Amino acid sequence: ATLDEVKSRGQLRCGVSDGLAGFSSPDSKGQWQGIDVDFCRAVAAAVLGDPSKVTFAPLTAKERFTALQSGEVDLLSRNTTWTASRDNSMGLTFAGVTFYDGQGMMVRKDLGISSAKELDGASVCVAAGTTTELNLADYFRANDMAYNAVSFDESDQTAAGFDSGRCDVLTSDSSQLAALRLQLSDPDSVVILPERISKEPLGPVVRQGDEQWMKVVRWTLYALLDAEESGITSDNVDQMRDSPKTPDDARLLGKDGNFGEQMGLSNDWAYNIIKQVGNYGELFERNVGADSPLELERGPNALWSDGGLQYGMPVR
Amino acid sequence: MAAISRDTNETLIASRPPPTPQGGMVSWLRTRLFSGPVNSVVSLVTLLLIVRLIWPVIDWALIEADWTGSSRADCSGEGACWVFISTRWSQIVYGFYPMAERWRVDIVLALFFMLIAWLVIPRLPAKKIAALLGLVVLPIVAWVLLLGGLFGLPHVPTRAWGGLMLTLTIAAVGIVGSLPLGVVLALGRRSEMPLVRAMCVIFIEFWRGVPLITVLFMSSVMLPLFVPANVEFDKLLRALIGIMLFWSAYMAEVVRSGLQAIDKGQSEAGAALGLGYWLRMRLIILPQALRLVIPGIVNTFIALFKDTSLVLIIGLFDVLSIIQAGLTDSAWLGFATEGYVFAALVFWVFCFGMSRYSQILERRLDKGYQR
Amino acid sequence: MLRPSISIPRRGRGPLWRDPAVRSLVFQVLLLATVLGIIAFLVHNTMANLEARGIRTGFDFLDYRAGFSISQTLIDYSSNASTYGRTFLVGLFNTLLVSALGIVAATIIGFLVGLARLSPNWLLARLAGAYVEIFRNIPLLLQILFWYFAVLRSLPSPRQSLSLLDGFFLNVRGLIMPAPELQPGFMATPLALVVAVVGTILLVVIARRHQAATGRRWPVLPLSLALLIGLPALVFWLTGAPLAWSVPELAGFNFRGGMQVLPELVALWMALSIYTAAFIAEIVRSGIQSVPRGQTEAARSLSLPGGLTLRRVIIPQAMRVMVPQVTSQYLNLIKNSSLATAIGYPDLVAVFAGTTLNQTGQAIEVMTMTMAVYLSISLIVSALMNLYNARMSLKER
Amino acid sequence: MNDRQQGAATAGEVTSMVEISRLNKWYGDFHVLRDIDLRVARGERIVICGPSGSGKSTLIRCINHLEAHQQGEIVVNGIPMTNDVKRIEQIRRNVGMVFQHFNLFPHLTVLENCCLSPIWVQKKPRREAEKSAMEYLERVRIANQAHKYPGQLSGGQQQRVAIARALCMHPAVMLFDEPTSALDPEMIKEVLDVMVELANEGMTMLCVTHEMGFAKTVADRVIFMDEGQIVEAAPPETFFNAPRSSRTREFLGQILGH
Amino acid sequence: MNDRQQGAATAGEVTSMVEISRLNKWYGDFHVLRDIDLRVARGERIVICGPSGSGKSTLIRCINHLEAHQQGEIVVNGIPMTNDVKRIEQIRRNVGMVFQHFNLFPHLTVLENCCLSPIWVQKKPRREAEKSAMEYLERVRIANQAHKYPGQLSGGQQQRVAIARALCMHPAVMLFDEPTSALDPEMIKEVLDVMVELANEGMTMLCVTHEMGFAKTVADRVIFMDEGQIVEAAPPETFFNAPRSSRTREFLGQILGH
Ligand SMILES: Nc1ncnc2c1ncn2[C@@H]1O[C@H](COP(=O)(O)OP(=O)(O)OP(=O)(O)O)[C@@H](O)[C@H]1O
Ligand SMILES: Nc1ncnc2c1ncn2[C@@H]1O[C@H](COP(=O)(O)OP(=O)(O)OP(=O)(O)O)[C@@H](O)[C@H]1O
Ligand SMILES: [Mg+2]
Ligand SMILES: [Mg+2]
Repeated sequence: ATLDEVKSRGQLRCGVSDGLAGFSSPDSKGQWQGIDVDFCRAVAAAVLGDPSKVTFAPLTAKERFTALQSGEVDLLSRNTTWTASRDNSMGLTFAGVTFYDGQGMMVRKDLGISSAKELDGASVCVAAGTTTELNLADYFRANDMAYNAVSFDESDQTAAGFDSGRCDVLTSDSSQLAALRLQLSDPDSVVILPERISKEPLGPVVRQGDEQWMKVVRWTLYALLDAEESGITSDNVDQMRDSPKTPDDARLLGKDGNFGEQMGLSNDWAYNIIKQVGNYGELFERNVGADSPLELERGPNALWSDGGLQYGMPVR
Repeated sequence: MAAISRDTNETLIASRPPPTPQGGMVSWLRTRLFSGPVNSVVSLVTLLLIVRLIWPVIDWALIEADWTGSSRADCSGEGACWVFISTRWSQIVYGFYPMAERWRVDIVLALFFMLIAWLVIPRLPAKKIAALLGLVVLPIVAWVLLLGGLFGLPHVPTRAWGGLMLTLTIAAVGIVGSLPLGVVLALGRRSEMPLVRAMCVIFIEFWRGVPLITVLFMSSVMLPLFVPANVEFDKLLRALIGIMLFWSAYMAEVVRSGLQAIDKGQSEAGAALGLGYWLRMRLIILPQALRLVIPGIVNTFIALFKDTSLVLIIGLFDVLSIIQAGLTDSAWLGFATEGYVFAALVFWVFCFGMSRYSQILERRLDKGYQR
Repeated sequence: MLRPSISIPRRGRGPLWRDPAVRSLVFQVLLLATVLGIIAFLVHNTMANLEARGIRTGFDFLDYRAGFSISQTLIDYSSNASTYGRTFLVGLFNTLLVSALGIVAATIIGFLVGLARLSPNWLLARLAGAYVEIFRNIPLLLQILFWYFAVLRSLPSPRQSLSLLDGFFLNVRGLIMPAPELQPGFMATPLALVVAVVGTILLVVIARRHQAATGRRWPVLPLSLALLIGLPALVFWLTGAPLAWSVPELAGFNFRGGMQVLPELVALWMALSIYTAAFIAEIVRSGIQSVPRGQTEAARSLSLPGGLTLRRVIIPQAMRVMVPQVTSQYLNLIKNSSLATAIGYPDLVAVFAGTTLNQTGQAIEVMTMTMAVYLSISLIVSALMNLYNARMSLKER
Repeated sequence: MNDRQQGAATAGEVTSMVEISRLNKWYGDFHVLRDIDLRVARGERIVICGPSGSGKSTLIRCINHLEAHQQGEIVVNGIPMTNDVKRIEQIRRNVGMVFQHFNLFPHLTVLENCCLSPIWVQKKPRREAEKSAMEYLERVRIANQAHKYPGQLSGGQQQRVAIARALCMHPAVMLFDEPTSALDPEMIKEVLDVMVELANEGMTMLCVTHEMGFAKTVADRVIFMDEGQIVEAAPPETFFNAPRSSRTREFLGQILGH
Repeated sequence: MNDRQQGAATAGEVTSMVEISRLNKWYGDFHVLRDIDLRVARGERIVICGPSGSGKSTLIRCINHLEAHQQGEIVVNGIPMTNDVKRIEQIRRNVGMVFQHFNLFPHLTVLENCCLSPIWVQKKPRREAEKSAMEYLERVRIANQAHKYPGQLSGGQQQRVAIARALCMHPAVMLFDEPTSALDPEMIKEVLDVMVELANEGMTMLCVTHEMGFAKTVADRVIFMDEGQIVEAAPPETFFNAPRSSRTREFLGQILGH
């Protein structure tokens, strides 16, 4: 099973994007950064107790499913949209949603456009092999508009194409748009149109048929969310473990029960995650939120208790 | 019958020096450039073309260019901004190799270039030893040093490799691996055993028929489907094997053309001296055949070297991919031309060097055993 | 005496394993077994792995709706009605289009540069030499990217399009030009072309007869060109130019109507042809140089002038050397067109082995089909080449 | 026969077909031909011999300007050689050449080889050119092979085709550069026979060869060259029986020796 | 001299060096050698002649298994030829062969050419092999060229190297396949001289050649082949002066003719 393989290997192999600011990109020292990357680290921390024991495999959109199917990676954490066909017919299983997103469109300000409905006849830069590409077709057809798709292999290239004037519109998940905008030569000359033309729940993917591993990944996500809900952060986690405020915290941090062992992990699995990677809020703020160049709002990614959609299942 | 001025001429007419040809610049220009109306027009048009094409490039790349600085602000924008390259220099050479361990790369690169120099400079003796060092000792040293994990050296996984060192590694391994494999395939294709021949033909035609990027794609993301679960290969190793198999097919065809050019008499003479098949191949046929096809072999090397840039497609960070990654750095947007020109220059220097060396080598070997 | 059916009835055979025939048989059987074993091993693993990982197999997906759009389609294709199988064809045609264009351009450039390298003009020869050395030694991928950015960067936005001729516009979206729309009565023109072709053939035959009888030659080339171009043009004009043009005009973002040549196509085309031309130039040069000096000398001693020597003696012989090598460059060009994926030109690899693969996740099937396409092209061309070689090879005793 | 007339017309009443005076030639610094003086009368048959490297080939290649000389004069059939391309072509039309390695055009049939120059240079109608070519092929006894390719013929046959090809230009003088030395012994005879016939018909010939039998039979004069100069020139009887120069004697000793 | 002894050991007391009986060979359906019977005694010198394509080369190439035959027996120095690889190699070590086109290895120096077989086949130490090779080169009067490459030598010199190379294996019998026919006339003599010397020293030789002077001087027997069979075999005096077969007479007429 995957969990045993990862343990015996001592390394988690994680498929990530080959360059998308805020989600996964190598910094100038070659360290991978981003929320997707940090999720991989969280899984490594849970399974191996050490978030650095991850081998990142940069994958293009086209390569990602093949790489996961073939076993080239153990986990795909690459802003991948959860759809029925992917979940049901490709031999894959989505373990949860790390980021609720929606597809948006970006245009140059000087076009004077305020709505996506005005885009009839436009050329659109889009990354090949994505749900984005499919949504785009649906949206323009639904609104009876014509368009011209220019499909690039990677999101970098869509930005470069847009920047050079090859297209009028750059479309992608709106979080990505925020990231790609930073790659433009003049980020202030563009606007992101208000419409969200699709639902884009992004989440980690594992191979179908390995319940145990899927649960490890899923509960890693819940641990991140639960920690934020209980106010446990990487700074106060030691303290919280020594003197848990609530029985919930005690169970999460392994002071009570053997919830880690039930999964095939050690009981301090969640402690390791929070201590070494942080909780969901920390991940978000650090990579895409206020502390990052992307400056995204929490929006639907706020906890349910704050009016958002993120909801961690209880450890009990 | 016509009178003959001299019937016999016992005295030797002394050899005289030739009448001095009218030399100088003018005559050179006249014969080489302006030897007729058509030629003159051609010369002028060519000259114009050169000025129109080359001058702006020189202007951009050298005269108006910015060389020093540390950030985008140091670029004047009038010409090329090489600052982009210089700030990323160490990444371009070492990739993500850990800072503290880069001396290991330095040693390997130094050894590599020293051996190349030894092989290339004609005056230096004992080329055979150099070749032996290059083919046997250097790979082992490089492997131990770069990968580490032995003799107390920390292990540096291949995914941290990158930049020029990765490009050179892939090229060197590809070259060293594909040649012997190609030779075996070529011999197989000329074998008298029909099954052996058929298999070699199928192998060669298959690899020559498909694009390298599909091969790389298969080896990088699909390989685990073909091997038993749990078997693991390093990603770099897989790319290397793919490249080696792919190019060995091309190499085989080159070698085969050399084998075909060797007279059957050579093999017969060997047989008549009592040499068996393998000795005949090793001592007589292959040395001649390989020498004959040096240009073809080097061309294949060059093609292989150029195609190392394709590993970009499978997510290994060679020189080109490192530079491309740098292009997405939001502090350095808009320097694609500089990046690509520089990458082109790196590849060009190596490839051109190889092709020139092969020409020199060919001439030198020719001189060796012809009168 | 007839050849004996069973040969080698010789006394005192050595041990079996020292008989070369036996050895070779054993070796071949072992080799075959090994290869078959490896193949069986791989197939078995693949089946087992596919099974274990619950990956769907089979070619059903080809009938499913694709749902994504493609920027250049030579055959009917729409994102909401066409199937994945159709994307395969669209990609294939796009690959063939850029390959065909590239082959034509590379051949022309290559021949010109190759001849220029042999020119007595020092400057021209050097320039051609520099061309070869530069473009041959830089990775094609880089050249594609370079041209793409150079093209994109140097072209204006649609609003500021360069208007070349009437109805021709050049901008960063590509070259936009009028598309012909046929009107009734147009068919007379192609008909006239057919007539002109037949006429040209006749002309050549008659000219040859004329030469045989009188020794005088007609200027066949200019005459036939005049016929081939003039007659259709005349008919076209006489029938009242029955051709309307869908003229592109700026509407909203882009031009409407007309045809469009994508900048991706142009960049890929330029890169492929410039790169391959450098190799062809070398082949042309060495082909011409491979004709022995004695041939030129013999032609001279028959007092054939230089041009005739080249046309009648040198080039026909050089062709035999060149054609196989040039063909393999063509094959390389076709395979290299797969690098289109780097700049978003929708070729087979980008569309089918890219997007379709990703949407369906059926890697084995998709990659097999893709590789099979390239392999068949290569095998077909090789077969044609062998045919050519067999026909053209010098007749020997 | 127009070019013969043409040649003659330019030349007036010439008796010497080839006139070489004080010819000097260098390859780089190497002095290959030294003060060569040679006059070949119409209908004269000359055999040139000498050790390897003595400049025999170079000499006859100068006569139809396959090599350019630096000093001295060459007049062929009354046409003086200059650097003018037209003039050179005119001279070449008067001179037929047969090479050691035949140099037939392998991509053309035997007949096409022979008709190439008549059709394209002399602008003859193809039919007429072919007819005349067939006559010459007949003469070298190879007419039945006219539609084969050179590669399908034996060496001796190829050389005979080469002779026919040269004859098809109706040259005023024929040059032979060791025409039999690339042939197997059995084929030498068939080529020599053709050459003897040609000589007997009165063709002016310059022939570099070591076939001393041939020299004895047909040559009017045998010329011995060494180190780029003409050492001895004499009728065959004198040349073989009473060579005056010691170098000639030495050479003859070697050639006829074994 | 270990392999000579080895050969002799297997053979006991042999007097005939090569024994061929009822040898038949086909190329495809073409019957090249027909019922050849030939016995060559130790020290005997045989010259084989005959028209082109009569199977002379094929016959001597069968003797060291460069061609496989289909019927009949060949025994060389007491070793019967079978399909056994070891046996074939053993025979080849007893047989030296000199080819028409020398077939020297152009990438090796003269000395290396000669030492190849002693070092790699007979496993002699290099120094000893070189010493012995130098002796043979001395014998063919070419020792001073030992460190040149074959390409730097003239044809005659190359052929002498080829002879030395064959001698370096200390063969019991030497085969020559038209050793002088690819040479310029001036060089033939130097090669023939070496061969005559060799013959006088008592080497067993089979020589395909058309040099009738050589045949007269050294041959013990001259064999005339035609259409794959031995038509006549006789001592040279009888052969040249009183050939019995009409085919022989015809052939001799041609060869000695021009
Ligand atoms: N193109 C050339 N460049 C320099 N030297 C040359 C050239 N051609 C011939 N030579 C030299 O000129 C000399 C005379 O050559 P030539 O071919 O005329 O001799 P030859 O008498 O015909 O000899 P052979 O009997 O070998 O044909 C030789 O020493 C030769 O090496
Ligand atoms: N490999 C082969 N395949 C088919 N036929 C062959 C082959 N080798 C030789 N022959 C034919 O066998 C016949 C005898 O050839 P062989 O070379 O023995 O003749 P030869 O007497 O040596 O002639 P030459 O004097 O021309 O060397 C010839 O007709 C030849 O065409
Ligand atoms: Mg000569
Ligand atoms: Mg023979």
